[in-house]
Formats: sequence, C-alpha cells, structure tokens
Amino acid sequence: MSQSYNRGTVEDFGRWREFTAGMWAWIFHKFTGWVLVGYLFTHIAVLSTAVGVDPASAQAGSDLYTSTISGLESLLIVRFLEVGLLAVAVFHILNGIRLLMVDLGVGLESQDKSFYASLLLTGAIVVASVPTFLGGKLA
Amino acid sequence: MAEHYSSFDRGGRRWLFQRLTAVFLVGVLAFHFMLLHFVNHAADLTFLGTQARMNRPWYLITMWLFLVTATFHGVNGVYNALVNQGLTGSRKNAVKYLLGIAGILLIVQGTRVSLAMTTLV
Amino acid sequence: MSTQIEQQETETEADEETEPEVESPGDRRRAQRDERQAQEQAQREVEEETLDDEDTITLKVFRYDPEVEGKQEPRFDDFRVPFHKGMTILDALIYARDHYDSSLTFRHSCRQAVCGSDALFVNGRQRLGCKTQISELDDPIRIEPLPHQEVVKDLVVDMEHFYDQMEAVEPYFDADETPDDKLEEQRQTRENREKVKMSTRCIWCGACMSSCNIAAGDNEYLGPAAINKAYRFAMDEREGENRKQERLRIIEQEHGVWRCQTQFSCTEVCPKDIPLTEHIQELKREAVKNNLKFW
Amino acid sequence: MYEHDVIVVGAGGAGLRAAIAADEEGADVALVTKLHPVRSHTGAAEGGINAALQEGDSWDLHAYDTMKGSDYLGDAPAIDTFAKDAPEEVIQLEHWGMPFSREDDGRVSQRPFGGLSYPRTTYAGAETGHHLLHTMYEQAVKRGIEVYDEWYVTQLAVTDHDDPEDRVCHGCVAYDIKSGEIQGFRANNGVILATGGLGQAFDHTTNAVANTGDGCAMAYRAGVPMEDMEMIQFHPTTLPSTGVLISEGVRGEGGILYNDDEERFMFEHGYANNEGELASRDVVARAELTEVNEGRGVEDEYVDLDMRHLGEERILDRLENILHLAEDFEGVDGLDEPMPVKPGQHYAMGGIECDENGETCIDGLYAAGETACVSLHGANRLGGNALPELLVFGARAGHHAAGKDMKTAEIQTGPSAKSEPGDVQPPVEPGAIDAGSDDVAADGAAVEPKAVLESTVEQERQRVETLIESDGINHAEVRADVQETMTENVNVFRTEAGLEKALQDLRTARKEYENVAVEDPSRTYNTDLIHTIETRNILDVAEAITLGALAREEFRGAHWRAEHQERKDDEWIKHTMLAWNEGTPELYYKPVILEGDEETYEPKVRSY
Ligand SMILES: Cc1cc2nc3c(=O)[nH]c(=O)nc-3n(C[C@H](O)[C@H](O)[C@H](O)COP(=O)(O)OP(=O)(O)OC[C@H]3O[C@@H](n4cnc5c(N)ncnc54)[C@H](O)[C@@H]3O)c2cc1C
Ligand code: HEM
Ligand code: SF4
Ligand code: F3S
Ligand code: FES
Repeated sequence: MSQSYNRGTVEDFGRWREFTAGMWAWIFHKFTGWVLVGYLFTHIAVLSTAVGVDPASAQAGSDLYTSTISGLESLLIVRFLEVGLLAVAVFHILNGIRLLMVDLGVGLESQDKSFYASLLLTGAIVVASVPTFLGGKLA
Repeated sequence: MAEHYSSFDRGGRRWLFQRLTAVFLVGVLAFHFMLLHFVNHAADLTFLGTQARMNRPWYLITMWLFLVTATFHGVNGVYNALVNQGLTGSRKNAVKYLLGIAGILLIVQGTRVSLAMTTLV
Repeated sequence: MSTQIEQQETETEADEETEPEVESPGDRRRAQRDERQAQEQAQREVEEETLDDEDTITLKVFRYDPEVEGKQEPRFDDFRVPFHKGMTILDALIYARDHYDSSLTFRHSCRQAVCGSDALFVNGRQRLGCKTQISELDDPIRIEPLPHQEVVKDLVVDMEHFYDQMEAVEPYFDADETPDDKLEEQRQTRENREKVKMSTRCIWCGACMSSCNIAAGDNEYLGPAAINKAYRFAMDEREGENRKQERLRIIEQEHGVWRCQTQFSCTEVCPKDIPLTEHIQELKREAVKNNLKFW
Repeated sequence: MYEHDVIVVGAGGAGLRAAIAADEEGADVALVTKLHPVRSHTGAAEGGINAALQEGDSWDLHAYDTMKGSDYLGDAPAIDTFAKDAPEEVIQLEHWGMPFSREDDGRVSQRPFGGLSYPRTTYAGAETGHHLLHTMYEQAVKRGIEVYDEWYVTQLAVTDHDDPEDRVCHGCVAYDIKSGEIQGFRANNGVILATGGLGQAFDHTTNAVANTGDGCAMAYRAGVPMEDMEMIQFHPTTLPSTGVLISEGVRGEGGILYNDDEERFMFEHGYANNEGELASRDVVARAELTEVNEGRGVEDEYVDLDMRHLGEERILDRLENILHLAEDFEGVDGLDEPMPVKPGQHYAMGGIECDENGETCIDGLYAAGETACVSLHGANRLGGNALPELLVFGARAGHHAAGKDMKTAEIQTGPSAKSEPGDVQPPVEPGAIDAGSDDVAADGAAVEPKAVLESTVEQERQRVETLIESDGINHAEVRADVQETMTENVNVFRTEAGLEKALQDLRTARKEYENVAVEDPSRTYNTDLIHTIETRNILDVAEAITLGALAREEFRGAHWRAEHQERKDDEWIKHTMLAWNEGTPELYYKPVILEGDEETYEPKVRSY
C-alpha cells in the first residue's frame, strides 16, 4: 500500500479566498451563533445581580442590578459592543430565516443572492440603529 | 465492503427542534431587542422597571420560554457544530454531557434570576 | 519561467536512483538515462524558449510520490504548454505528460465528462479536467488533486472512502415486487422519471464530496453524492413503500442528511448540475414528515 | 494468487452483465478491471438500445435489419440469437431500475433509428449508456460481486500446446495499478474478456483513452484468431480537438455541412444529390475527408456543421446537449458559430473470434462486448445494436462459463474452421520482431494450472521489471506514430499504397517499441508503465486491422477500397481471419453463415 500525504489545514480554511457564497454564509452563521450563546451565558450572569435585591435600595435606584447595568451602559466600549451584538444578532436572524427557507426548499437557486441580501440588510439595520445605541445618556 | 452505519440516534429530532426554536426565536429576539434598546433605552433600565414588566405573567412566560429555547438552540447548535467537525467517541460524549449540564445550569440560574425579578416569590 | 526548478528536480531524481554499488549493467543504464535526461531537458528548454509567449499557458501542477525521494515532499512543477482553441485542462495535462514528463500522473479516460475520472482542483475549484476550457481560466493555472482526499500520487487521490460512502446507501434498485412476466415492464409516469432524472446523472466524480466542508470534518458523513444516490431510489415510485421506508432509515441516521449544513458548495461544483442541496433538503423534510407519523 | 470460478476482465456493460450472469448460476465470480466499473466507456453511449418489444415488431424483423445492416457479413446464428434474446434482456434492465424514457402510459419509449424498419430503440434521454452502465454496476453491488478495480490485466495464463484449439486458459495475470503488485488470477471455470473497444489505435476517435484493444491483443497472442478486424466504423461528426461525438440528430434536424469556401459540398460537389447531409455515415465521412484532402477543409482539417438557421428555440428544445458538448469540449457556441466536425473512429465490428456462447477456440476463454466478434455486426454496425449485444452475449458468456447447460453453438471457431488460406502480400514482415519470444504459450511444458499461472506471472514480472529498469524512448512517441499512420492510411479511405505504407510504418513503430522504457521509477500508480504496455497492444491490433484491410479487396459496409469500388458477393462473403501463430501472423478465411432459424438471408443491395 502506498502511504499518502496529508495536505492538512491548507485544505480547509487556508482556502478561504476560494470560498463561495454558501460557504461564507455557513461560516458567518456559525460565528454569530457562537457569539450569541456566549452572550446568552454572560447576559444571564449579569442579570444574576438581580438576585437578592432588597426593595428599599431598589426604590432608591441604588441596587446592585440597576447600578451594574447603568454602570456598564456608561462605558462607551460597552455601547460599541452592543452595536456589535446587534449586528451579530441581526445577521443571525436574517441568515437564519434564509436557512429556514432553504430547509423548506424555497428559493434554492438564489441562495447566494439571499445571502448577500442578508449582509446588506444587516449593514443597513446596524447603521440605522447606531444613533439609538450610542445615544441615550452615557452617565 | 462499505460499512453500515446503524447508529439509531436519528439526528432528525434535534434538527427539527433547532428549526422550530429558530422560528420562535426570530420573533422573541427581535421583540427583546426592540423593547430593551429602542422602546426603553438600555441605559435607563432599573430594577423597578424590570420588575414591573416581569410581573406581567405573559411577559414572564415569554421571557422564560425565550431562555429555554435560546439555551436549547444555542447549546444544540454548538454541539452540532462540533460533531460536524468530526468529534467522535468519548470526546463527543464528554462534550455532550458538558454542554447538557451547562445548558441545564443556565436554565436553572436563568429561572432563579427571572423569579427574583418578580414579586411572585 | 520555471524551467530552472524543473531542471533541478530532474537532476535530484536521477541522483537518488543511483545506488552506491559497483559498476553494474544497471549503473550503466542509469548513467545513460541521466545523460539522456539532461539532453532531453536541454531540448525541452529550447522547445519552451521557442514557444511564443502569446500562445502558451503555464500549468502549476501538484507533484507527490511517496516512493520517489525527490517527490516525497510535495511540490509544484511548472509546465509551459502551447495553447490552442478549444483546449481543455485535460488536454494540457496530457501534453505536459507526453512531451515533458511521462511520470506526471492523473486519471482520465472518456475525455467527455461521463467517466468521472478527472475531477481536479483547478484554480481553487473542483472541476472536471476534460470539461474545463483553458480559455476560461486565469494564467497560470494551478492544478491540484481533490482536497480532503488522500493523495496517492500527483493528481491521483484515493477514492475508496467515496466509494464506501456511495455503497453505504444501498445504491441499487430493489423493488418490493417486479412483474412475473419477463417481457412486462414496470410502469413509471413521466413525471416520476422527471423527478429522479437529475439525480440519475451522477458520474461518481467525487467533486461534491471534496468541496463539502462537513464531509471533510466528519468522515462518517454520507456526503452529497451518496445522499443524492439515495434520493434517486427513494423517489423512484417503482420501488414501493417498504423499500422507501428502509431508504429513509439509511439517510436519517446520525451521519446522514442531518450533517448537511447547506453550504451549497457541492451544488456549485457538480459537473452534472445536479441540485444536490435541494435533494438533501427534500430528504430531510421527507424524513421529518415520515417520523411525525410515528410521534 | 487469487482464485475464483469465473474471472471477468473488464467491467463495462459486457463485463458486468457476464459477471451478474455467472453469479446467477451460483459461480464465484470476480471482475478485474483497469478502470473502476463506472468509468468504463459504455457510459459514453448516447443513442439507445434496440429490441423488438412492441406488438407489430418481432425479433425476425430486427434480425433481418441487422443482417442487412451488416452488409451480409454477419453470421445468422449470432444475429438470430441476438434478436431473440434482446427483448428479455432489455426488460430485465428495466426491472433493475434503469431510468428509461417513458410514454404517457408509463411504458418504455422507443424511437426510430437509422437502418431499422421499426422504431425499436429504447433509450434513457441522451445518456443511455451512462444509465445502462450505472444500473448494472448497482446490480453487481447488490449481489456483492467482487471487483478488483484498477487492476490491469497484462496477460492470459494459457497452456502451451502447439495447436491453439488444444490450449486451456487457466486465468490471467494482473497488475495492481495502485501498489504495483503483480498477481495471478486463477479461474477454475473460465476467463471472460470484456475489455471493450480499440479506438486508441487511431488518433482521432470517439473512444476513451482506455480503449486500447487490450483484450483483442491478449487473446490474439494467446492463439485466438482475430475476425474481420478491418471493419472499423467511422462517425462523420466528431469534434476535431477531442473526438467527442456530435450526434446524428443535428443533421437529422436540418444541420448543414459547409467547406471552407462555404459551399454546401454534399450537394455542390455531388456526394449525395438526394440525401445530402443525411446520407449514410460512411458516405458523409468520405465526403468530408475528400473536401479536406482537396484543400477545401477549414484550417485544412475539418468542415463546419452549421445549425444556426434552426433558430435558438428549436436548438434549445431538441439539441441542448449538443450546445453543451460544443461549448465544453471545443469552446464553440453553436448558437453563434458553426461547429467544427470531422470523421472519427467510432466502433470496431471485428475482434476476438467467438461463438454464440462467447466461447473462443481456447478452452475456458470467452469474449463478449465490443472486443468480441461473434459476428453480429458484420461489415457495419447499426446504431443501437452494440448495447444490446453487451447484454445478450455478456449474459450468455457468463452463464456458459458458470457451467449452465446451453445449446451447442453453431458457429465454428479456431483455425480448424478455415475454409481457404488467405492471400495477402504485406510489404514487410508483420508480427513480432522476435517471433515466439513473448508469447503466452511460453516455453516449457506447463500444462498444470498452477504451473501455467506461475510461469505467466513470472514472465509478466520480468516484463515490468525490464520496462522500468531499462533505458529507452518514451512509448508516447511510438503510440503517436501508430495513431498517425492509422488515421492517415487506414481511415475512411483505403488505398493499397496507403495500407502498405501503414504496414511499413507499423513495422518501424514495432522496432521502435523494442527500445521503449518506462521513465517513472515508482511502483505507485505508474501510469507510464500501464500506457507503455497498452501501446504494445495497440501495435498488435493496428497491424491486424491493416492486414485485414489489405486482404479484403472489395467495398463492403464500412470498408472502402479505392481500387475495388463494389461489393463482391461471389468472392467475399467470408470472414477475414488472422492467427497470431507465435508471432508470424497467418491470414485465412472462414465462411459466413447465412442460414438462419427462419430463413436463409439473401444478400441484397444495401440501400435505405
Ligand atoms: C461515443 C459513443 C457512443 C455510442 N453510442 C452507442 C449507442 O447509442 N448505442 C449502442 O448500442 N452503442 C453505442 N456505442 C457503442 C457501445 O457503447 C460500445 O460498443 C460498448 O459500450 C462497449 O462496451 P464493453 O462492455 O464491450 O466495453 P467498455 O464499456 O469499453 O468496457 C471495457 C472494460 O474493460 C476494462 N479493461 C480494458 N482493458 C483492460 C485490461 N487490460 N485489464 C483490465 N481491464 C480492462 C475497462 O476497465 C472497462 O471496464 C457508442 C460508443 C461510443 C464510443
Ligand atoms: C433569532 C432568531 C434565530 C434564528 C432564526 C436562528 C436560526 C438558526 C438556525 C436555522 C440554525 C441552524 C443552522 C444549521 O444547523 O444549519 C442556527 C444555529 C445556531 N444558532 Fe441560531 N437562530 C436564532 C437565534 C439564536 C440565538 C438567540 C442564539 C444564541 C443563544 C443562537 C445560537 C445559535 C448557535 C450557536 C447555532 C449553531 C451555529 C453553528 O452551526 O455553529 N441562535 N440558528
Ligand atoms: S453528484 Fe455531481 S459532483 Fe458529486 S459525484 Fe456525482 S457528478 Fe460528481
Ligand atoms: S457542500 Fe456539504 S453541507 Fe450540504 S449542501 Fe453540500 S452537502
Ligand atoms: S475524462 Fe472522463 S470525466 Fe473527464
């Protein structure tokens, strides 16, 4: 038997330049999916500050939950991260819808176009939301 | 001759649930984002505001379902992705249980948190 | 121009063959061979020099041979080949082999896109060598063996795994019952034949499998071609309901249809334009529908 | 050493059918093939499969058409058997799931084809061969038939009795292309050769690169006579750069042939004043070549086939496939420009002499498919008759080899069937350069199966060793020389001078071949080695074709001779036979059998 040579990773992501629409869609969907789960865990962790809040300090707005959230929101970096999260979520939703259509066998011939459409729409929505996200009081 | 695969863990169920949860999530996630960033600005959130919303039973139930479906969807998605990349055997099992436990913990903690946000308990 | 590299390589190859031995007939032959190779090399260089730049193309071809020392470390060889209208990748490879290096190895047979022997990775995409016009490609043309398959030598990959996957879906017609009369055919509607038509065109070239990232990661994944094969039979009304149930059982195993992440690469590269993703998706729905009956 | 009851060499339509048949009889059968079965050239067939299926049609009409088409060089027992068995075989294919094109009522469609008196050609789109091949391979998989794929059979293991009719075939020797291993394959009951066509003897052919006539050459050297080798069918419309077939359908729909002066030469130069482009294949092929030879060819090579006037709609509707072929293989857009075409070698009517049961004169050696010559097609094959031949005679050979009781064959085989000695004066000595040196029937008195096999294996190891170890020229040059002279001189036009020239060139090529060596030192997938061995086979069959062509001094079917412009029924209703004779080929004749089951066929003028 002949032994054979394994061309390793060159074969996978070393070839990204040669990927076509469907492949990029798959990679982006994967990436955004992972970011979203990551966020979900973090999100619940942050929200955990709500446990054991005592009503009095809540009335005063000085409870841990409120202050954590507004504390975070006062950081510009968090605002930017939120925009990123929005982008990720919107793309995942739009491409998710595209994938659901694919699952139903709808519009398979224009799968590349629907991917580009998802990208463009994501871009548009994100740009449109930037003022809202970065606006609002920082302090 | 070709080997015959007869692992009867028919992936179909998880595949279907991934799609069903996705359909549900489209609505809820969009709603969630709108509500907490556009209607109420995130920066203006307070515990009392949250409490007021969470005390409405339909909202509470929706949020809790959101938590459960998102957890299933996310954890199952990650698991799938790893299996697709060729994870097999005991490592696959390990990942399966690890992700399963993480998912359950997330739901438990999420449930605790959401109940803490209400005045129900 | 790369004849330089070429020359070096040829020399090293020749060196290695000379085993440290006392003068023997073999040695003499080898010495003659070296000499002749050098001559040929020179001749070839002349030949290449005289080729008009306008009418030549450059092939960068992946080379590897587990046995020949100079080729154990994979490398790319350059070949300059005269171009003519209508020339395909396969024509160019044959030219390079017959004129420059007879050890250049690749599979081919029909030259008309029906035997499925020569799926190659050309300028970053899986294509059939015989069905790819050089005029459509950018020069230089990079030719590699199919990715995600083990390389046996040069452009030849091991197809065993692909065949195993094809055969794992019980790829043969097996009707619940056939007419007793040996001269009586089974009936099939035109619509049904239309439905399976595209799926029956597969030539087992393996291009789809090679392009699919999931198949690359999960060795047990049946892969687009095998699933398409299953589709071809599951959708053929002549087989009957029992067989269809068995077929669905095969494709809905864990490493069956569910592994497909709708990357569409398979559909894009299939030289027979088979809508593979569509067929896979249809089988997923078919399987779900089928299972819903039992839940 | 591997051992099976029946060894089938080649896994195209004929080989697969034979293997399934042997399996049906309960034999342990294995397929040994140089290509994976689905890569066989049967997959390239487009048109269809003839069988009398409908009411109103009958096997004897099919037989009559076939005999007439053969220009009375086919043997009636073969033709009758063929026409009778074909319907069941075709329906069996349907039972095996072949996706035939269908009528509204769900039955298999049949269409008219050239030379048929009834529309009896079943088909599956324009990819009939592909579907036939795949359907049959699938059935072989279902039966778990063992396949040694990418094993190249280099020689037959035959005892070395003096008289070929006393010889017994015990198996063959094959080379594992992937690993370089050489092994004996012992066949307890029989070896069936189903190695397909020999188009590579010509440089322009519709045949695959793998169609190198290996089976013919191996059987020839083992002592089986070659029959009617001169009968080669040329197809008038093939693409110049690749030889890919452009179906007759284009002309059928109204496509027009033009020369470089844009003359519609079929009419303007009077080749066929009535039928024009639709005259029979050989007429059109000769017309095209005449144009080119007289300097009116486009780029001195081909003529133009124009279908633009048919209109885009009609072309897309009926000839879409042709657009793809022209685009993919010639880079020509048929909607925009005429397509270049020229005649190309297409099919070999002759081959390994065998009878209706596939048996050759060597005990235990069978042949089926294009490589065989039961003499079904005689001097000219009708379109759609080759695929059913694979089924009918593949199955018969398989059954017989597996021991099934079958009717004794009526066709006589072997040198004892000789009716008269041949008279051909080749300008040079044909045959082996060093007669007797490389014959299968090797020296020594090996008769016992194991010993025969072992000595043949040893011989082949030696051959491979020598080829790889020694130094010499590349076989590709020799092959190119052979192909060139064959296409130049043994083509559609055959003149005595040309044929003699070809024999001289072949002799030179043979001498050259004495010096070939394999440059690639590797044992892994050494295609250089395989092609070098193939070239030897090409030489043997090319020479046999040319010798036959020189001998047959008449114009019959596909065989046209400048000096002999008519069919000579008094003298030439006989087969040209060629015996290898340990390297000194001997030509002789064997009578054609015209007495059929129902009638004795009367030679008539072949006009349609
Ligand atoms: C373009 C084209 C179109 C055609 N259209 C039609 C048509 O419409 N209708 C019709 O009836 N006929 C048609 N024909 C003719 C018909 O297709 C062939 O005659 C027939 O397919 C030959 O089948 P086969 O099984 O004999 O050989 P093949 O299918 O050629 O198979 C040969 C087998 O032998 C194996 N082999 C060869 N040499 C060796 C060796 N040394 N060792 C091991 N294995 C070996 C190969 O691997 C292969 O598996 C067409 C032919 C061509 C070329
Ligand atoms: C809002 C609507 C959403 C839609 C329409 C959606 C849709 C989908 C779909 C269809 C898939 C399956 C892809 C496949 O298997 O081929 C998927 C995968 C995934 N989703 Fe979502 N999803 C949504 C929200 C979420 C959320 C909120 C999370 C985070 C918790 C998430 C995390 C994931 C992950 C991790 C994957 C797996 C990605 C991978 O393959 O690596 N999704 N999504
Ligand atoms: S499906 Fe297409 S790409 Fe895949 S093996 Fe078949 S013909 Fe090749
Ligand atoms: S590329 Fe692979 S992921 Fe599915 S759509 Fe094709 S099989
Ligand atoms: S050579 Fe047969 S598919 Fe390309």
